[in-house]
Amino acid sequence: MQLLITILLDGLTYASYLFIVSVGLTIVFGVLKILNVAHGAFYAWGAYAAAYAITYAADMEYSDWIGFVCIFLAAALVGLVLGMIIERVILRHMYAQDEVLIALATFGIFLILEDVILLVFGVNPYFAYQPMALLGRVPMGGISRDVYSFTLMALACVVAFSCWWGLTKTKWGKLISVVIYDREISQAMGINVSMVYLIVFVIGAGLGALGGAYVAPTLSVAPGFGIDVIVLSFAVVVIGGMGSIPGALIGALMVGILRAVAVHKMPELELFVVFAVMATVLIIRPEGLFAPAKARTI
Amino acid sequence: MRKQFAYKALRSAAIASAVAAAAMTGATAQAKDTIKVGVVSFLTGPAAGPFGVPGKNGAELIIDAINKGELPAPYNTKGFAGATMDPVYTDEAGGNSKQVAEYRNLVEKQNVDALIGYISSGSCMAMAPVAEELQKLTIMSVCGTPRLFEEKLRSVVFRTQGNAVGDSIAAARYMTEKFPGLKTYTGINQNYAWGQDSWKFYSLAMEKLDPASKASSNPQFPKIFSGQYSAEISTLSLDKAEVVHSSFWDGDIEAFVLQALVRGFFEDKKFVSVVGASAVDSLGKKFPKGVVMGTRGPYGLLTRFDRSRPLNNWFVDAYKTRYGVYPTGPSYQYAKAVLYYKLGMDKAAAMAGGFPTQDQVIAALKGMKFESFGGSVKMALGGGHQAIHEVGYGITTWDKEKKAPSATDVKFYSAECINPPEGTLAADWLAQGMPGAKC
Amino acid sequence: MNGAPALKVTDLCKSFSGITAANNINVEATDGDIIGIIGANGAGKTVFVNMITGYLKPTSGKIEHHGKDITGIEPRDATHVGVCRSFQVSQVFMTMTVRENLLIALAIAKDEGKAMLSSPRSPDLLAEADRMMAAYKIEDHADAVASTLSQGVRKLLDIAMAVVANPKVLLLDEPTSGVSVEEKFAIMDIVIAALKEKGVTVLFVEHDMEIVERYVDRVLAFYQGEVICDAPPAEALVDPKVIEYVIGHDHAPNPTPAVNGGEKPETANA
Amino acid sequence: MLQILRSDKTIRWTLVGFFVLAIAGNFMPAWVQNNLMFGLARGLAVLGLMVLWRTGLISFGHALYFGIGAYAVALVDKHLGVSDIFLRLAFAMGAAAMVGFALGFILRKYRSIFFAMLSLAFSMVLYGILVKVEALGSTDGFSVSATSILGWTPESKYTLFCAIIVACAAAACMVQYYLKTGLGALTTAIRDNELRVEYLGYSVSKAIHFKYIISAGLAGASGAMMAMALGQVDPDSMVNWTVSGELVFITVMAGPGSVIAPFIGGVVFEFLRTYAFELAPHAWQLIVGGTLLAIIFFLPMGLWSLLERIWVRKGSSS
Repeated sequence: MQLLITILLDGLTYASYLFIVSVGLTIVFGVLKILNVAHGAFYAWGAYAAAYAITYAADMEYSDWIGFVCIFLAAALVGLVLGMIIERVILRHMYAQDEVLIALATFGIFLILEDVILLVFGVNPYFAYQPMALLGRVPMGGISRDVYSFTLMALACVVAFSCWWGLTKTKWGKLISVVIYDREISQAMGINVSMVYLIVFVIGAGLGALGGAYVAPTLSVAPGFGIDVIVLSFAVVVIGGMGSIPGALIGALMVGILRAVAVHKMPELELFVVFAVMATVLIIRPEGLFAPAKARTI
Repeated sequence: MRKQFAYKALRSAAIASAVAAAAMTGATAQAKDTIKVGVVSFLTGPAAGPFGVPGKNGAELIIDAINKGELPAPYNTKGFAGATMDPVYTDEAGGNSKQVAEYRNLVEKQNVDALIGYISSGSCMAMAPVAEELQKLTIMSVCGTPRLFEEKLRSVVFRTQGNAVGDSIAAARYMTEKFPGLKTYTGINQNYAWGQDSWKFYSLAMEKLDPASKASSNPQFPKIFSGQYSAEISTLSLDKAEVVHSSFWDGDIEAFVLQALVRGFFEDKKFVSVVGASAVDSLGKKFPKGVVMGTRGPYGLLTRFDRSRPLNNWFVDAYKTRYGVYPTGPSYQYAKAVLYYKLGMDKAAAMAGGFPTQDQVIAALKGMKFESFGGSVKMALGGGHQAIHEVGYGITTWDKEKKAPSATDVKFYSAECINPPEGTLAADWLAQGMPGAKC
Repeated sequence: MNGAPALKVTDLCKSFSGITAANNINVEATDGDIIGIIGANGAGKTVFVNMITGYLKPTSGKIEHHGKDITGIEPRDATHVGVCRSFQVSQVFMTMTVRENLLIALAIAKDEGKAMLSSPRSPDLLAEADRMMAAYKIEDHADAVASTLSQGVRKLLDIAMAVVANPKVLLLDEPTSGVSVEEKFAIMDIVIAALKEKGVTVLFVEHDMEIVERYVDRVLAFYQGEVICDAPPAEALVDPKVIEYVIGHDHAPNPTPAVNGGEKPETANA
Repeated sequence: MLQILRSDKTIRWTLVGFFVLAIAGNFMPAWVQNNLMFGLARGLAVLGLMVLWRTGLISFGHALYFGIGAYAVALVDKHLGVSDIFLRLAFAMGAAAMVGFALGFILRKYRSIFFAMLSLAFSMVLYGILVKVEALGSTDGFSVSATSILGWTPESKYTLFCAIIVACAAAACMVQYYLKTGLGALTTAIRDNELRVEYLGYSVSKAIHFKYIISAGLAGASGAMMAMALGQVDPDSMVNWTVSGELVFITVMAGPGSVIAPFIGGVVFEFLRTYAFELAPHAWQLIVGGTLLAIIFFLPMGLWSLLERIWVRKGSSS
C-alpha cells in the first residue's frame, strides 16, 4: 500500500514535469507540423533564466516568494524572445520543406542554443533551491515529500486546462483549429496564418521554457541537461499522438508511472520501458493513442 | 641548458648528488625550452562547474607558479626539468569514444609531451589502452576505479589519486567506529565503473568490519547526469536501512542533496558521501549538517584550516586570491598531478644529467614517494603507478565564526590501513579480512 | 484461354460508412470487348474501376477474370493476373524521362521482376521501350522528364505503362480528360489501335459521347452506383434513362478528382 | 552485371579515388589518418542512409545499427577474443542486418515522420538497455583490442586504414551497381509514385524492406569499423539519438548526388568537428549546428551538388 502510494506520487510528479515539457512540443507539431528538436533548448534556457533570476533575487535578499514570479517571467521571456527569433528568422522559410528535414534544421538550432547557453551563463551550475525549500514538506505514504512537487502537479493541471480551454472555447482556438485543418483554405478565408504560426510557436516555446523554469529549483542547473528531455518528450508526444493535448497528458502519465514502477521494482529497466512503450504504441497505433482531430495520412 | 641545470642543482641539495652520478649516464633527450602538455578536464557539461573547472584552475595555478619558479621550497626550481610548460586545456565531456579521438588528436596532431588529467573513471578506463598504444606518458589525476591498474599493469599510465578501494574502506571503517549502532545500509551510486566499484568495496568492507551489518536488497544505480532523483529518494526513504552510501559527484550530488534535503531525507537517514565535498562548498550554509563526508584525500573541507605547511598554505591563499573561492578536492588533485610530473621531470633530468627522455621520466615517476599539499603520496600499487595516501572522513557542520562550512570528528586513515599491499587484488584482500592493514 | 469471360462482375457492392458507391453491379465482358463507362460525377465509375483493380475492397459481390476469383486482391496481384489500369490523373514517375518510366515498367513486368536484378538498360528492354514509344507515338519525347510533358503525352505514357504487363483486361479511367479537344481523337486512335491488335478487353470511363460513339462496342451507364443501362451505343445513347441521368446533365469534361489522385495505398500511416 | 561495371564511370572513379587515397594515407600524419578512418567509417552508414533517403525516407534511428555493429565487435572481442577483422565485420554486419531484417517487417509500412520516430524509438530502446546493464558496460562501454588480419597483427594503423578504404570502395561500388539495376531504379520510382509501382506489379514494401536491410548492414559495418579505428565503444557516442542525428546530418550535408558523396561528407564532418573542437572547446557544437543550418538553407542538394557545379558534369540527378 505504502509502496503503491509512493509509486503513484513519484509517477505523477514525473508525469506532470513531462507533460508541461511535452505539451508545447505537441502543440507546435499539431499546428506547424514541425517536430521541434530545439524544444529541449527552450527547456534548458527556461531553467537557466529562472535559476539566474532566482539566485539574483536571493542575493538581493528579496523574499523567497519572488522566486515564483521569476519562474514565470523567465519562461515568458524565453518563449517570447527565442520563439520569435527562431520562428521569424529560420523556420519561417522552411515550411515548404520535408518535415524530417525541418526536424534536422531544428537539431542544428538546438546545437547552437546549447552552446550559446555556455557563452551566456558560463559553466558553473546554478542552485535556485529557494522556492522549493520555501514550501517545505508533508508526510505521505509513510515518507515525507516536498510540497513543491505537488505544486508542479497543480501547474500541470492548470496548463492542461488552459490549453484545452484556449483551443476549444476561445476565438483564437477556433482560428487555430481551422489553420490545423487546412492551411490554404484558412489563408483564402483571410486568416493571417503566418501570425497564427508565430503565436503558436511562441506559446510552444514558452511552455517548454516553463517546464525548465519550474523544475530549475529542484536541480543543479548545469550545461547539457536539455538533451535527455528531448527524446523523453518525443516519447510522450508520440505515445499520446503527435499534435494531441489529451494525448500528451496520457503519454506523460504512462511514461511517468511506468518509470516510477521501474525505479522501485526493476531499476535496470528505467530507461528501457519508456522507449519500449513508445515503439509499441507506434507499432499498434502509429497515429498515437489519441489521434489528433485530423489524422494525418502519409 | 646544462649551465642552468648545474645552477639549479646547487640550489637543490637533493638533486646535486644525483647530477654527479648522472655525469656517466649519457643518452639524454634534445633539451627543450617549452614542453606541451594536454590538461584534460570537464570544461562543459554537468561536471564542469563542480569538478572540471576547479581542477583546471588548480592545474593552471600551479603550472604558472612552477613556470615562474614561485612555489615554496623545495619545489621552487623553475619549470619542468627547466622547461616551461605550455598547457593545452581540453574538454573531457562528450563520451568515451569522443575522448579517445581527442586523445589521439592531442598526441598525434598537437604532439603533446604528456597528458595530465581525466576525472571520470569512464575516461580513464578508455584512455589507458590508447595511452599504451601510443606510448604517451599520461598522469591521471582524479578518477577512482581500481580496475585501471588491477585489470592489467600499465607502462606509461600513472595515477596520483588513491582509488575507490581506499575511499570505500575508509568510509566503512569510519562508520563502524563512529556509528556502531547503525547496522543496515543501502546506497545510491552512478551506474558506471566508479559508482559500481564504490558500492562493491563499501559493502565488502562493511561485511568484514561488522559482520552484523546488512546491505539493502535494492540499492539504486541511476544513470550518471540523470539530475532527477525524486523516485530514487522515495525508494531509499521506504528502505528500512539506516545508512545511505553514495559516491555521487559532479552536478548529481548537488541535485540529489537539494531534492533530498527538502524531504527531510538527511534527518531520517545517515548519509555517507564519498566525494560530495564539492556540494558542501557550492551549497554552503544550505548543506545539511551531520552528513558523513569524504574528500578522497587530505584536502578540501576536512583540512582547510589545519595541515598548515608552506605548500598547502601557499596553495590555499594563492587559489583564494586568484579565483575568489577555496580550492576544492579536484583543484588539489590536479595540482598534485602537475606537481608529481614536475618532480619526475626534475629527478629524471638530474639522473640523466640533461633533458630527460620519456623513459627516464617514467623511471623517475615509478614508485616515487613525495610530499603533496596536505600529506605524503606513495606510488605504491600497480607496479609503482598507482598512488596510495591517507583518506579521511568527517561530519559536516557550519562554522559560525568563519561563516564557512567545516567538519567535525575528522578522522584520517593511513594509506596502509585502507589499501591492499602491492600484488594483492583489493577484493581478495578484503575477503581475507584485510591482513597486514596498518591503522 | 478458357471459355470463361475475361471479366465477370456479380452483385458488386461498395459503401463508405453508409453511403452506397456501388450497388449490385453485374457486368460481363468477353475477350476483345471495348466498353465505354459513362455517368455523371459521383455515379460510381471510378469506384467501379478501383474495385476491379484491387485499389478498393468491395463490401460484397464477386469479381472473376477468366473464371478466376480476383475479388479484393492487391493491385499488384491484379496486374499479375492481367487486369491493369490507367488513371484519370496520370500516375507516372515525374522526375524520370519517358524512356526511364517505360524501362522500369518493363523491368518489373519481365519474368516476374527477375529482370530487376540487372540493369533495365539492357538491349532487349531498350528495344521493347522504343517499340512501346513508337506504338503510342511518344518517341519524340523519349528523353523528356515526365513533369515537363503535356497532359496528352503524359496520358499516353500512363496508358503505355499500364499496357507493358500485357494485360488481358485494361481499364482506362478517363483517358482523354484534361486533354485538349484536338488531341483527344488522336490519343484514342493510337490507344485503341494499339490495344485492338493485342485483343485486349478494354473498359474506359469517358464523358465525351462522341468518343464513346466512335470507339466502343458497348456502353455501361452508371447512376448513383447502379448500372442503369448496358447496351451497344446505338441503343444506349438514345435510352431515355441515360439521356435523363447521364448525357443531359453532363457536358464539360469531368473535373472531379479521381479517388486519391496521387496518394499511396496501404501506407496510410502504416 | 558486367555491362554495368564496365560502362559505369562512377565506379571507375570511385576505385581510382580510393586507391590514390590509400597510397596517400601512407604519407599522412597519424592524426589525419585517424580522422580519415573515422570519416570514412561513418561514410559507410551514411551511404546506407542515402539509399533510404533516395526513396524519400529519413531514419532518425540508425545509431541502432551503428551501435549494434560497434558493440558486436566489442563483445566478440571481450568474450570470444575475436580480433580478426573479417570475423568482426561478419559478426557486426550479420547482427545489424538480422535486426534490420526483423524490424524491417514493421518499418516498411511507415513513411516520413512516423518512420523517423519509430526508428528513433527502436534505437533508444537499445540505448536504454546498454546504459543500464553492467554486463554490457553501462555508460562506460568497452575498449576494443587491436585488430588482426588473418592471424597477423600489424603494429601500425595504416593496415586498418587500408582495410577501411577497401571496405568503403567495395560498398560504394556495390551500391552504385545496385542503384543501376531495376531495383535501384525503383528507389526514385517509389519516392515519385508508390501507387504506380504497385500497379506495375511490384511490392513497394518489399523494395523498401530490402533497402532498409542494406542500410542496416552498412551501418553495422560502419559501427564496427569505428569501434576498431577508435579502440573504444560506449553508448553516448555510438547509440544515443544524437548519433543518429549526426548521421542524418552528414547525409544531408553530403547530398544524395553520388555514392562517393557520403564518404566526402563523413570526412568533412570529422575534420569540421576536430577543428571546431580545437578552436572553440566551448562553442564547437555552435559551429557544427551553424554549418548544418547553412547547408540546409544554401546547399539543399549537399556538398556533392557544389562539387558538381565545380567540375561541370552531370551526376545522377535526383
